Amino acid sequence: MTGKPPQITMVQALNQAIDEAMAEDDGVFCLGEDVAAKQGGGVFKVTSGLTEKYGTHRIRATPISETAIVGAAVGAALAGQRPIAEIMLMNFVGVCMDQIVNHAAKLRFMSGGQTNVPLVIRTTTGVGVGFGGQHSDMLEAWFAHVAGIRVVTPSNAADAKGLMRSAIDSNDPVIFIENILCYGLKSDDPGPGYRVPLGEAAIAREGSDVSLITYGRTVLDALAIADEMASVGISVEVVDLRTIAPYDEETVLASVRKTGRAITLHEAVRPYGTGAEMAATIHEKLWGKLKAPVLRIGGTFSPVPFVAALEQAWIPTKPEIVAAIRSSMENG
Amino acid sequence: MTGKPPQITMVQALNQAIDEAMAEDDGVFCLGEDVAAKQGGGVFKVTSGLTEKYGTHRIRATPISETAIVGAAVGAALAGQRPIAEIMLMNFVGVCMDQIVNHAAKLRFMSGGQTNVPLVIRTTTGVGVGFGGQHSDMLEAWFAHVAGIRVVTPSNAADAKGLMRSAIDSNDPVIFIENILCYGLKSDDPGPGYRVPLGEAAIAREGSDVSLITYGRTVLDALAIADEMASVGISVEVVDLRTIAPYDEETVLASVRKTGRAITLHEAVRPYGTGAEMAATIHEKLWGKLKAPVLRIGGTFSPVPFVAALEQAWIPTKPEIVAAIRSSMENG
Amino acid sequence: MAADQLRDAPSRAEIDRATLRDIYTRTMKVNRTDEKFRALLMEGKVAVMYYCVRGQELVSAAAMTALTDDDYVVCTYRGQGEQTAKGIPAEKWWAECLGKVTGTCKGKGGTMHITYPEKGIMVTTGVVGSGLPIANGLAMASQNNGDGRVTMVSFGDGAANIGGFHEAMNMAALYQLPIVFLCQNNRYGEHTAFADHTASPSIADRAAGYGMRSIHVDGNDVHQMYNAAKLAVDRARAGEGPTLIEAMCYRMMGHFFGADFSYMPPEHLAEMKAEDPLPKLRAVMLDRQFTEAELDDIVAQIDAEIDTAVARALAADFPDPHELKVDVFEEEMP
Amino acid sequence: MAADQLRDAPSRAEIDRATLRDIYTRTMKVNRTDEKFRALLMEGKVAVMYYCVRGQELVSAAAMTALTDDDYVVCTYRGQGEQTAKGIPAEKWWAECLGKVTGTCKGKGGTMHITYPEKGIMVTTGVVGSGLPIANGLAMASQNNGDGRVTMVSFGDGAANIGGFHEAMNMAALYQLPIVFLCQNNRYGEHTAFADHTASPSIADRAAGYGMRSIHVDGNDVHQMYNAAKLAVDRARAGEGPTLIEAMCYRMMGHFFGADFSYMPPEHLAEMKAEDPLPKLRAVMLDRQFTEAELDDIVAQIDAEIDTAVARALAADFPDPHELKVDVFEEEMP
Ligand SMILES: Cc1ncc(C[n+]2csc(CCOP(=O)(O)OP(=O)(O)O)c2C)c(N)n1
Ligand SMILES: Cc1ncc(C[n+]2csc(CCOP(=O)(O)OP(=O)(O)O)c2C)c(N)n1
Ligand SMILES: [Mg+2]
Ligand SMILES: [Mg+2]
Repeated sequence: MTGKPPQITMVQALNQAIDEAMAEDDGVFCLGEDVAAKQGGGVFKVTSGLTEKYGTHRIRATPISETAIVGAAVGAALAGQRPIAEIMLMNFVGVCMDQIVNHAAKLRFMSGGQTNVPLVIRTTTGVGVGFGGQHSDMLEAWFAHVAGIRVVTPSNAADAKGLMRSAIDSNDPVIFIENILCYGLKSDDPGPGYRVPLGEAAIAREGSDVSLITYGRTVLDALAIADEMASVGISVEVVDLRTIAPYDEETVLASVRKTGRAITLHEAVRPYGTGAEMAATIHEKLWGKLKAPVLRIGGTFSPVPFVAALEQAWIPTKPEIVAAIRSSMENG
Repeated sequence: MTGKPPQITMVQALNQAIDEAMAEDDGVFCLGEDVAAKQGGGVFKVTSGLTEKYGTHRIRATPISETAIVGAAVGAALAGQRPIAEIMLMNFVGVCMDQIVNHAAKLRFMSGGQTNVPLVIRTTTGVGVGFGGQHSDMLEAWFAHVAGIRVVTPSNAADAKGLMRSAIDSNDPVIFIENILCYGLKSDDPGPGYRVPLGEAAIAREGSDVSLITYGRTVLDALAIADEMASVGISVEVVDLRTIAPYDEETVLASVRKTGRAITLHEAVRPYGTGAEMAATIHEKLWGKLKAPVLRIGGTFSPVPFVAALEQAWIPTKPEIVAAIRSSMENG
Repeated sequence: MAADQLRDAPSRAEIDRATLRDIYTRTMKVNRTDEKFRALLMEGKVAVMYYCVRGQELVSAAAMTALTDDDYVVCTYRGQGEQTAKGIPAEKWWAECLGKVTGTCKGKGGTMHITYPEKGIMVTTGVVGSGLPIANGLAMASQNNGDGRVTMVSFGDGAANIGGFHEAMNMAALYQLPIVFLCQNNRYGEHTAFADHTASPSIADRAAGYGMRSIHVDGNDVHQMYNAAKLAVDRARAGEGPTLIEAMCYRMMGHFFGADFSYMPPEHLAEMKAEDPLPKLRAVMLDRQFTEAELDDIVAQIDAEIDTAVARALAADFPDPHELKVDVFEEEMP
Repeated sequence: MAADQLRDAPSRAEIDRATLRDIYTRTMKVNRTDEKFRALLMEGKVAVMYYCVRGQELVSAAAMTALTDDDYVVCTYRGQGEQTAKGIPAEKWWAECLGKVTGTCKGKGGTMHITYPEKGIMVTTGVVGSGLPIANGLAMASQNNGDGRVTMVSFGDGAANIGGFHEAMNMAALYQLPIVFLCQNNRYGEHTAFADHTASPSIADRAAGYGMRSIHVDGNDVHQMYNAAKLAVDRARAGEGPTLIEAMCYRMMGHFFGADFSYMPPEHLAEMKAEDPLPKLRAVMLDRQFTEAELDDIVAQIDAEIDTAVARALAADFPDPHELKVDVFEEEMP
């Protein structure tokens, strides 16, 4: 074999995963604002080219009606289909939480298992593109706090493909969070049928001194910082959760058992973020075995500001993460 | 003076607080489904008798339109009024999260401080009355995770009155959570003008062995259990947060510094609940000073079931709380 | 299409005897179930939330008669009518309401969340207006896979003011979904009278704004009610898109059992009484040569069935707390 | 009121010269601001999200002319027209768009969230349709305290399909709030053409379903547009309740600056060009004996003002990160 393996971007990876699933199962269909060919295949092009293959019944461009979009996905899922609904940006879940939380997540339980809701809600978000206060939030903690729904986010293109296939396969509802800043990331093409199981974290980089537990875009920061820290003799293990909830507690605990130190890192604001759950669990389960308290890093506790000068200060910064690692290392 | 001081129920306490605020400030008004006299003064009678005094412009019965209700409250608050909006049951925030989170909470920041949103959103909820999966959730952790909004819940009638006055006074938006099962609780009437400052926890019972940190209805459980534990020689300190977010970290840490042991307790499901934030903070701030890991107790991680046989198993049970206290005492 | 072309006229066309008998049977099933529930609550034998359907029996029964077993239904907490008229076995229904493990949902759903896919009862929601968007999804599935099913979603007048109603109506019209929107206008949303929550004279008036067909009928008149349902269901099944039916009726027993209804003015109570669908339906039946005895017999059979169902449901077990770990996700919780 | 009585006819009544001059000035302010923004973006001098208003200038300008300084406005990310036409000082506006501490919101809000209460711009929202419920609240405050203000809320055709629109329309009609709903129907919601998101021919058709008055106008015709706004504003101020105005216009430059708009068919582009409001307005002005020189002078003054404002905004400072602790709650964050 000569040359490099073919590469795909995260957008292509998502597109391929959806395409493969649609080809295999007639029940898979997409709905959301601007998703069809006539509208250009989605504002981020994730559903590009699919209308041509599957028609406008299976790639449905919708009105701006998030409640109707998610509601329709819930209903179609109850009828045995596997809808993939798009909420263009994550903050807009604000207008349709009822359908997600009171319905999608609960109908299996409330029906005593007679029905289930195998839908995927794709959405995107991200701080760092100047979208301001109403278009940048990471709200995964809201969903993690709700029984009956899974929350997934990829940090690279290959995982995006594999997680999307598994999300579509899942018989439970899945919130699939994409990060705008990651859409262009490239991975080696993992090939057709590739799946990453839900609920399994990845050790994105092995290390022995401190576990940096993160997901989504901040995995990139974590890896970059781990590189740097290696050069000053601190060995950082980067845990990429991939499934945020229910998360892979076993892998997280195994990592921290090994390193004795943990830092949680996410773009979402720190208070009441997912890091709190992990920190609380690690402290409880590894009582007496930690060398330092679990530190948590998250976005600044304010709405996301518009201008880059503030936005870059808002997100977890490199110095902040490095300082946390150093502070952790000073203990024990 | 002879006889007992006059007593008021939590419903009366809330009614008095609103009445006093309306009498003092023309800008205070209520809106919500069924709140006016023609509809019987609210389904839980909290606004009973107020239409007669203040008219239907200041006690506005609304259509079933939570987005329009909260939106109107946001707009009126921007114009300098102090609306009190009612969302009949907490789960219905699902249809209006956008107005609460993307607007009420953020407009002060996004306007650079030119505007602010002094509104109160009253809502009620509670497990134990057989309302089932869509009418029983405690969702305070969602709001606690959002910058710009305060979350308050009283555990007794006097606090209800004092917190409601302070919530109405507040220049920030406040989510005010009432528990259906607490509406009938009685306190000595704290008299006119009574206020409990937002952001201040109360030591509901002093103790020296373990801090039980809770709020709302579970304060009653905590107090009852503290009584029992006293009889077997375990001294439980009960911290009633009263303001859930931003919470009184100082009082919580002071209590745990004293006892060396902490248990968080809430009706909301345990994963990603407010207890996680407190546990994570306590471990971090009191590193090396704790005698035992912080334990967390919350509702079962499932939708709330209908039948009492399941519902009573779903909520944090007495044996569960007692077991946590004993387990905590066994450490250190 | 112009607004007036989108409005169908109510029809008093004759209904064949077999169908009429069916409607009567279903109506009485709804009514006797309601009476029984209230009796049990009165006697204190059960203590659960129950949203009475007294006054709305015919609307549900006639609408369900227009559907096949396979058709989908989405209803509300006040869904006893749709549920029993669509054919949920009495014992399973009662057991669910009493929270028993033998209930449709093993006691986890309860009175506000009855589900029974075997008879097409796909969701019963407690969040006002949330059923409409979900119903669209069921209809979308049918449209996608061409299974010929029709979806009917029932909701109240109050629900017509929530955002989900609007989004669902527009989407259904846009996609020409095989769906029927059944607004049971019982003149109240909880404690609020129609005119105090809606400034237009009728909910049906809203359909034109979505380019959707509509029909406004007297829900206490069996001919108007059944013919409207039939028209809408047939249209949906033929791929000719959605219809909004507004069925005027009365909520005769307050919002839920035991709730205060002193806010309802006496004129209204008198008006309701005069329009009670049950004596009217009985008159139609007699007029069509059903005998008193025949009709009484139908009711007696229903009562017997209900009594057996209630007895069995009362005797059944409550679910085990282990059920809290089941049906949360596909896999059992640890 | 019957549906046809709720519909006002567009009016071509003459507009007095002073008002016409005012409308022209505001229209050109909107247009020159838009041109300048696009130029700066093209040159790469700024790199922010900007939602062009080319083609919709007259709608905003005429509507704002019908309001007083004290009246309230709620608009969207595509709100440059309302914002500049209502009178936000150019320098403050530009500084905000460039994220400077001298901006209306100290650079925290940005292009999608301009606020300036001094001129009644109370909220600019980025969540489609969310402005309508908030606008009701502003109007409710005016109704409560009798301050005589009118609230106008601007939104797109796409926004008319979200739940908040519906809830707000019904509530405004029910309470007869002093509010004007201005739907700028620019034929697209993001990439979706009107007919692909709405099955009825017009948004104005929906008003009757709420018992609300409405008017459907050509937003490129200064007479129709201004007279409609004036009628609705006067009505609201007189306590006669809300009006929905649907102003037909074209979004000539795609969804936001730099966005692909290949999905727009060529016929549409040609149609748009023929209806461009600017040459039409200029023709009206000339017809009313404004001279070319006079009109050019107005534009020159505007350009000068904009150039100064942009220069100052470019030179101003970015906010200090300390701003992240301010304006979250009333008290500064620790
Ligand atoms: C979103 C939401 N808001 C409020 C409620 C509380 N609530 C329950 S039933 C009801 C009245 C509904 O009226 P209508 O739609 O006319 O139905 P009906 O009860 O008359 O059958 C209300 C307000 C709810 N369940 N959901
Ligand atoms: C609730 C919500 N859904 C989706 C979006 C993404 N979005 C931003 S603008 C827009 C199109 C809005 O169209 P229209 O209301 O016609 O306004 P226009 O942009 O044409 O002025 C969409 C879908 C959003 N901001 N909010
Ligand atoms: Mg009703
Ligand atoms: Mg548009």
